[in-house]
Amino acid sequence: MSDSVISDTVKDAIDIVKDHADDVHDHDVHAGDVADDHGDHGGHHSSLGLSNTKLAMWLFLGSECLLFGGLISTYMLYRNRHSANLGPDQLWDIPFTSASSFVLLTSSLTMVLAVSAATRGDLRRTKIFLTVTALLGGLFVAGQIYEFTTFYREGLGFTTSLFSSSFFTLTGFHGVHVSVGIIMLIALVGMLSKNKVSGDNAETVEMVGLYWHFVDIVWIIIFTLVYLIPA
Amino acid sequence: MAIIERPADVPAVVVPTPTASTNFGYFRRPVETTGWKSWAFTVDHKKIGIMYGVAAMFFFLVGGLEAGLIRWQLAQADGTILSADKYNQMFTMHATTMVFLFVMPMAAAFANYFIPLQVGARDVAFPRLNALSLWVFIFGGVFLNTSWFLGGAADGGWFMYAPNSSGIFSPSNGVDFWALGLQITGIASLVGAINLIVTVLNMRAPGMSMMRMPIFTWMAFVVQMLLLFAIPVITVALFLLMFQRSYGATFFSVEAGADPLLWQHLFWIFGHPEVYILVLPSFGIISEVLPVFSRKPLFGYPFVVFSGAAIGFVGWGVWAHHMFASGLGPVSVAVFSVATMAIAVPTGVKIINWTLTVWGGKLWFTTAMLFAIGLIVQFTIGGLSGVTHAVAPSDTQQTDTYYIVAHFHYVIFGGAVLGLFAGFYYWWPKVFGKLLSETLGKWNFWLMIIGMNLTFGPMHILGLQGQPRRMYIWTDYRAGEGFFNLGFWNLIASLGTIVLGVGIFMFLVNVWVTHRPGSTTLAAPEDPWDARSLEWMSTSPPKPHNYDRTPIVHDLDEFFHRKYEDVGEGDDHDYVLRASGAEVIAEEERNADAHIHLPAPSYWPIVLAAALPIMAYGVIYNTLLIVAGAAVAVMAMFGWALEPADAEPSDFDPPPPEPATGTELANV
Amino acid sequence: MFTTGSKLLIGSSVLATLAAIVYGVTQVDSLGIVGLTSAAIALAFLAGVNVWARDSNVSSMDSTAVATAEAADAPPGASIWPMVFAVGAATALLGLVTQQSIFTIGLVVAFSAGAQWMIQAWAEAASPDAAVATHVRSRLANPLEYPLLGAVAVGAIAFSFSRVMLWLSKTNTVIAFVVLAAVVAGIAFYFAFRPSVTSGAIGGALAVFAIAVVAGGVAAGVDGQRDIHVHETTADLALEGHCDSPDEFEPDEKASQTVAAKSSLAAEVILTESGELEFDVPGPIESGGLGLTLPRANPNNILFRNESGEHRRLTVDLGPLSEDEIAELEEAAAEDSHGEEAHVSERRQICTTLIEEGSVQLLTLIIAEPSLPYDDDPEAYRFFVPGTDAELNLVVP
Amino acid sequence: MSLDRTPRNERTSMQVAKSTTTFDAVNPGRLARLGSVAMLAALVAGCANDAPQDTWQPAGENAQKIHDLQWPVFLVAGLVGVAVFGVLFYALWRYRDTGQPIPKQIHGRPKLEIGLTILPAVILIFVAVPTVGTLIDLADTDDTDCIINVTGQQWWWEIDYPVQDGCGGISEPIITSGQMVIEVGTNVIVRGTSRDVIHSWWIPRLNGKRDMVPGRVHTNRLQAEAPGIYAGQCTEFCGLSHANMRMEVIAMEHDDFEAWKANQLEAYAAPEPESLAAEGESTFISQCARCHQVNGLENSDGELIIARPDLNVWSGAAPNLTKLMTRNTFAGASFDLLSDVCRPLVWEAPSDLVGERYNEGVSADCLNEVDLREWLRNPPAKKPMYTDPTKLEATNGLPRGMPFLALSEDQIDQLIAYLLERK
Repeated sequence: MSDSVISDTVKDAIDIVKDHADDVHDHDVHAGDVADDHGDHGGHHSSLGLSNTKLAMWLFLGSECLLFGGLISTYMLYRNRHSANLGPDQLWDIPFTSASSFVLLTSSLTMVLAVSAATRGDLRRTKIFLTVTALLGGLFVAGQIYEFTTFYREGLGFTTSLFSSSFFTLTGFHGVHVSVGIIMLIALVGMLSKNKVSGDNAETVEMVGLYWHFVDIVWIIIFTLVYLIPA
Repeated sequence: MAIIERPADVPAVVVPTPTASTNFGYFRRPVETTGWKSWAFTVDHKKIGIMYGVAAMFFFLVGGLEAGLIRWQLAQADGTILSADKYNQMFTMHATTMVFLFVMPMAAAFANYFIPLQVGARDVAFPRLNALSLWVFIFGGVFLNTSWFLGGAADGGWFMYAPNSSGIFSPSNGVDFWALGLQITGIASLVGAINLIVTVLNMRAPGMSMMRMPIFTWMAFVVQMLLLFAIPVITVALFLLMFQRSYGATFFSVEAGADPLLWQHLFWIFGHPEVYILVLPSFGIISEVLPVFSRKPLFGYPFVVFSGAAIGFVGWGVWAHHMFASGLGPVSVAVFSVATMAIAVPTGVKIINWTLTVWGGKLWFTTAMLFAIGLIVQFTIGGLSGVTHAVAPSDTQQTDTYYIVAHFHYVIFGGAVLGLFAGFYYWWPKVFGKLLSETLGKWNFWLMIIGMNLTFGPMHILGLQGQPRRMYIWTDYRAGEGFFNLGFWNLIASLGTIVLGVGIFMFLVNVWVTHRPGSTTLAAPEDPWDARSLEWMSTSPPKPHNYDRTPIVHDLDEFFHRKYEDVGEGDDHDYVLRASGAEVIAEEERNADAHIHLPAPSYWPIVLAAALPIMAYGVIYNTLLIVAGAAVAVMAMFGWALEPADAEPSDFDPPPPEPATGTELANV
Repeated sequence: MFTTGSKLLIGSSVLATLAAIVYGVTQVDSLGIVGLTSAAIALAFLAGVNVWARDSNVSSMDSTAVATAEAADAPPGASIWPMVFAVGAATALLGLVTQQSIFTIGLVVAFSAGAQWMIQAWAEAASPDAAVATHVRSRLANPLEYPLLGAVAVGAIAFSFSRVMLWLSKTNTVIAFVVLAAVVAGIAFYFAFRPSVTSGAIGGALAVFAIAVVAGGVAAGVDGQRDIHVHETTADLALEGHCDSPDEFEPDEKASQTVAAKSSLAAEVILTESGELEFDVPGPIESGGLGLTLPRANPNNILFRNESGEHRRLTVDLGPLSEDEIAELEEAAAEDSHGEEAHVSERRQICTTLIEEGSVQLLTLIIAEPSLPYDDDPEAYRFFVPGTDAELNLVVP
Repeated sequence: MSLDRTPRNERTSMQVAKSTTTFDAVNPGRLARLGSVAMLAALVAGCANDAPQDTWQPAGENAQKIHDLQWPVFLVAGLVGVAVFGVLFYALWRYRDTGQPIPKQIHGRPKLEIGLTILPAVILIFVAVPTVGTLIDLADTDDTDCIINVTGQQWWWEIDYPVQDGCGGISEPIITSGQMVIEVGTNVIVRGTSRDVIHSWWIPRLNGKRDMVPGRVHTNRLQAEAPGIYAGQCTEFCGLSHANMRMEVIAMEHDDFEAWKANQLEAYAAPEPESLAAEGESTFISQCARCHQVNGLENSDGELIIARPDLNVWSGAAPNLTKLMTRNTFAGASFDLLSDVCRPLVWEAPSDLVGERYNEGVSADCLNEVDLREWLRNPPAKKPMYTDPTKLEATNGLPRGMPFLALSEDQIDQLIAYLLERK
């Protein structure tokens, strides 16, 4: 979105400055300015050539970046504040978390396949790949439940230290995002089967896909910053 | 539904088609065009804008009442009107209400109403999301204010510095209400921001390039961008606070090693852009008003646009100037001090451009124009006092004193509120089809200006003489001697509040006089101000579908160029009236589009919005309520996702004459 | 357009709200508000339902239309929900006398069945045409069914599998996790590229998978989890009286060798190469003399820097514990160690972990009592390094 | 800068003006200052008379630096304001609608606008450079002569002098509250923190404010040119009684300061047996000593009594009352210990007598018994504090502030007699 807007804006700005600098007025309509869908379904045309939903989803994800940015900053500030010696060194099980990260990444791959099947109109594969994406996501959540349980048994509760509060908050937020994504995936499979998606199938799948990829990317950042880089 | 036995002699064919049932109850979509349902479930951006405005106005009066009590308490030394506890709640809620429940939603009201009109769209990009924003804001605001009756409102100041906001130091539920209420209104702002950004980027009429957009739309657009990125930051802070208070987390517990400055950083990273979120819409409004009443285009439109955008960017890099006394270390303070001075430049550009817009014009001093000029003057004072505490060492003497209170009231009341009032008077005929009384309007203006200067002017002196903020009492011992001591100025400030209150009351009187049943005020002409921008090219009030013909835009100030023709030769421009505004509009009506398609109303936005306070009460009182609220929310979301944009024929009662796919308004 | 009944309900609701506000402003306690507000909400809800369900339906006030509507006497369709409702209610009753979780499950089942029943009844009342009724039903029911079924499915699988992993050993967990994921992905690809596999087969495979995972989870849950060891901390060192020992204990083994970037320290305490304890406070306070002054009742952040060649810890001694406190500690320790005799501290000591040369550790002290009463106790109110003679006096005003 | 100056203030300000060489050095254009600045300053700052917390009457090096920086900024801001309003109002008058034709549709003059953008930027550069310089000066901690710790809590300041070679040498920690005593002309570094929420240390005539944040130690430079009592106030909102959290800095000459230090460390003198004060001592032990430390106080068995505020109030501290009557305010410096008659003798003493009169402490004749009695009868009624026992669930039953003790009038008489000897 941004590139075209910026270039569009800058170009216009230059024009305007040029035009108005010597008070010249140009009353001609630039041919390209008038979209040919004039008169049809007012408001449904798109100035950027990008669908409204997609644009909105990108904006939403941009906003989400700041949300996770805030949570990650909080974690980074507090990651060493575990006076009672219950910190990453004692707790992390890197092989396991690597495995679950890998599973989540695989689900991104299946999501890509689902989107591409949906674009081709291949409903059967779309549903299969959406289902497997949801299952892999479910495994990831299972891994997170497992991980949280072991940490808790090892002595790290939500309120134990600043480190634990910020760790559970950050990964918990991410887990909730994954879970919401899974629910969307499963519901989408159901809706596709019953032909109940309001709007374009392919675009709806793509929207859920965008969200899913975003959640995966956030996990990669979390995995790197929280688990891999030593405190 | 009791089953009613049908009389045996009535043949079955009496009911022609089974699908035309009349008994859908909940299952029918609300398609009413009159009555309360046409408002509660509407997705029309204009109705939503009006409801935003009414709700915000209500909260303005609530916040004003709180301010009045504060000043009454401080009128004399050792005031006894409010207890310390109530006073603390009062100033916390005054700020919270004014910022989150008045200025922001009132700006949203203008943005909602005018952005689609100004870019030549039929509605916003996501009409149902728009309804959601409105109801979430209203329910959030009501939720926030129910705390008054449930053990006391928040008492930590609107900045809610940790650790004073944690359960130990603020044990009532007030801060919980505050944190959750702001989460809820934050959702409203975020959803609204996404919606309006998409509208601006994607719904522009043919020919409406970004640099032909009316300036209000531009400023509102910058504001929505700021909201998009500022809201998640405060959301994080509020979540941390909520986990701290409700679930025992230790984010702000110093005993556990927490750093209280974390809250300050998160809060001000949101809080400083928030300042621009408050004032930029008003800058946009007066940038519309000044050219119209000067009969001249806005001077340096691209400069105003880019300075607005620059404020939007630089606004992210100055948050720590709220923390010069917090102990950041001299290097950070120096950096933020200089960045803060830098942001004065684009702000100055705006003031210069407004002055030059007026310069050489043909000035028509309507009430709207007076408010716009009032904004320039009062905001300039606020801006200049702002420069004095961009100087960080000097700020350590001024911060948290009344000098700062004076400064930001000149900026926010003088900047944001006066601009909103300019907007009321300017666009009232557009929205309601009637002109507000100019005589009452001028009373309104002068009383507000005198009132605000009497109220906030003396606060400069109070602050420089060392009176800190947020004190429920002040004492004679530290008020100095002589007649013009701090007591005198405190009293003047309190008396000023009365003048200010009467001024604002004049506005309500004006609205009443104009619209009361049996009012003699006539309908306004279609183009009462000889306006310039696109929104005036629709009827007043606009039709549900805004424009009969999707406008094709050729110019900045499109409407002006449709009315006036350039008869000059070469560089010599000479404009003569070619057609009156009413004629231009009539021309559009004659060439109306054949098929205009509007989305149908929906129950789900208001249902989803209602679920949020239920969950919030659940966080405070009972987890079961969270579950119940979440169930309603999930149901509403999926109901929404499953619902087609258009109503089905069976939703209409009686069904529409033809099996149409939506509301077909042919040749309206 | 409002019927009399709605008007009555709306009026009562408004009245209750006003009463709640008056009560809230005039009275102190909140019980009355809760009651009145609940009443207001309940009345408003009833009014809403009434308005929505009855008044919105213009023709409900037209008695002829109602009487002649075909819906009026359509025979009700077959329904499974009354039975499910009964089962749920019975389960809930059973739960009442046995276990709370069963009660909850029963309640949820009964509630969902009741909701479905109601929706179906409404839908059937709306139109005698089965197709229309289904369509209408789906408008209200689908929004809940899709997400809730999704949530239940993923919740059951995720939770069950996490139990399986808790049952497995640490290494096997990783293997099981990867294998399962690979199997899921592999089968999915097989299905995807074999168009001959029917959707029934896919559904069957999914069902088998779900049942297998849930069954595995139940089995693992019944069998119990692998032993997970609780990590000891420096606080345990202090309680067990190991703070005055230079030996290595569990918390020392994996100690984080870093320290949070504290914005400000009360003091830095340094174990020098020559084996002496020195302190460093900003400003004209020199090490030596009476010792280090720390304010009482504040969290004081002390940074311990080890410049000696050995692994060392810093310990603070704040005087002897009272007999009651020691007894309490012993009791707690006995409980922890299941009867074995446990070593407990007899002095109020706090310490860092053992750190190597060049490392730093943070110690946060909140000192309740002034040092005044312990002036005669040479052991009290001092920093020391176990295993060396290094000592530093601590003054708390 | 004031319209109606009383003699005492004239004296102090004159001394300030004399002693601040930098003030004159950077200000060659005295006329300019006397002209426009005086006008502006009189308007914005001088309208109130001699408020004790006036930020425009610096009385020490640090505040002076700030002042030297801020008045030119105010001047420039004022001039810019005058210029903008001049142009604006001229335009409003000149171009009012007098029936002129539709004006030329001028969209802008880029060169003019670029120029008008650069102009404020240049002005601001001139402001920015000295700002950064002053900032660095004020953060300096190397030239310290004396370290004093302050600790904020709801709603009073504890002030303690750690063991050090500075401050003329301190061998035993001195602990006091509400009033800080410093020596004239020395560079004092306040190292401050907090025991509960964020407070802010601000003595306007000596320096700008600095937040005192729990878990962090922040510094604030103080230096007074002349002896005097400099008032200040907590300026970061800190809860219920934020308005009642005040403090003073008393600057005195070297000899007076030494005398003050010696007095603070004097051994405890038990009241004469069977006097009212002696009864007061046992009342103090039974009622007050749980929280308030009096150094050297012993119980009947001859054991030292150690107050345990950590078991009785949330902040874990209560003011040390060993030398209560050497201070002249109490309860977070909210109330005077000196009666209305005696207060001016100390507060408005000529600068060469400030230290001496302050060190005399509060005598029975000068005691402000009204406020002290009201306080002892019911502290939370006198100053809002969080002590209602039904509302202390969040703090495990510990009050924030001094609770109601239900003292009888007899006990209050005894306590006052006892406390009067604490100096």
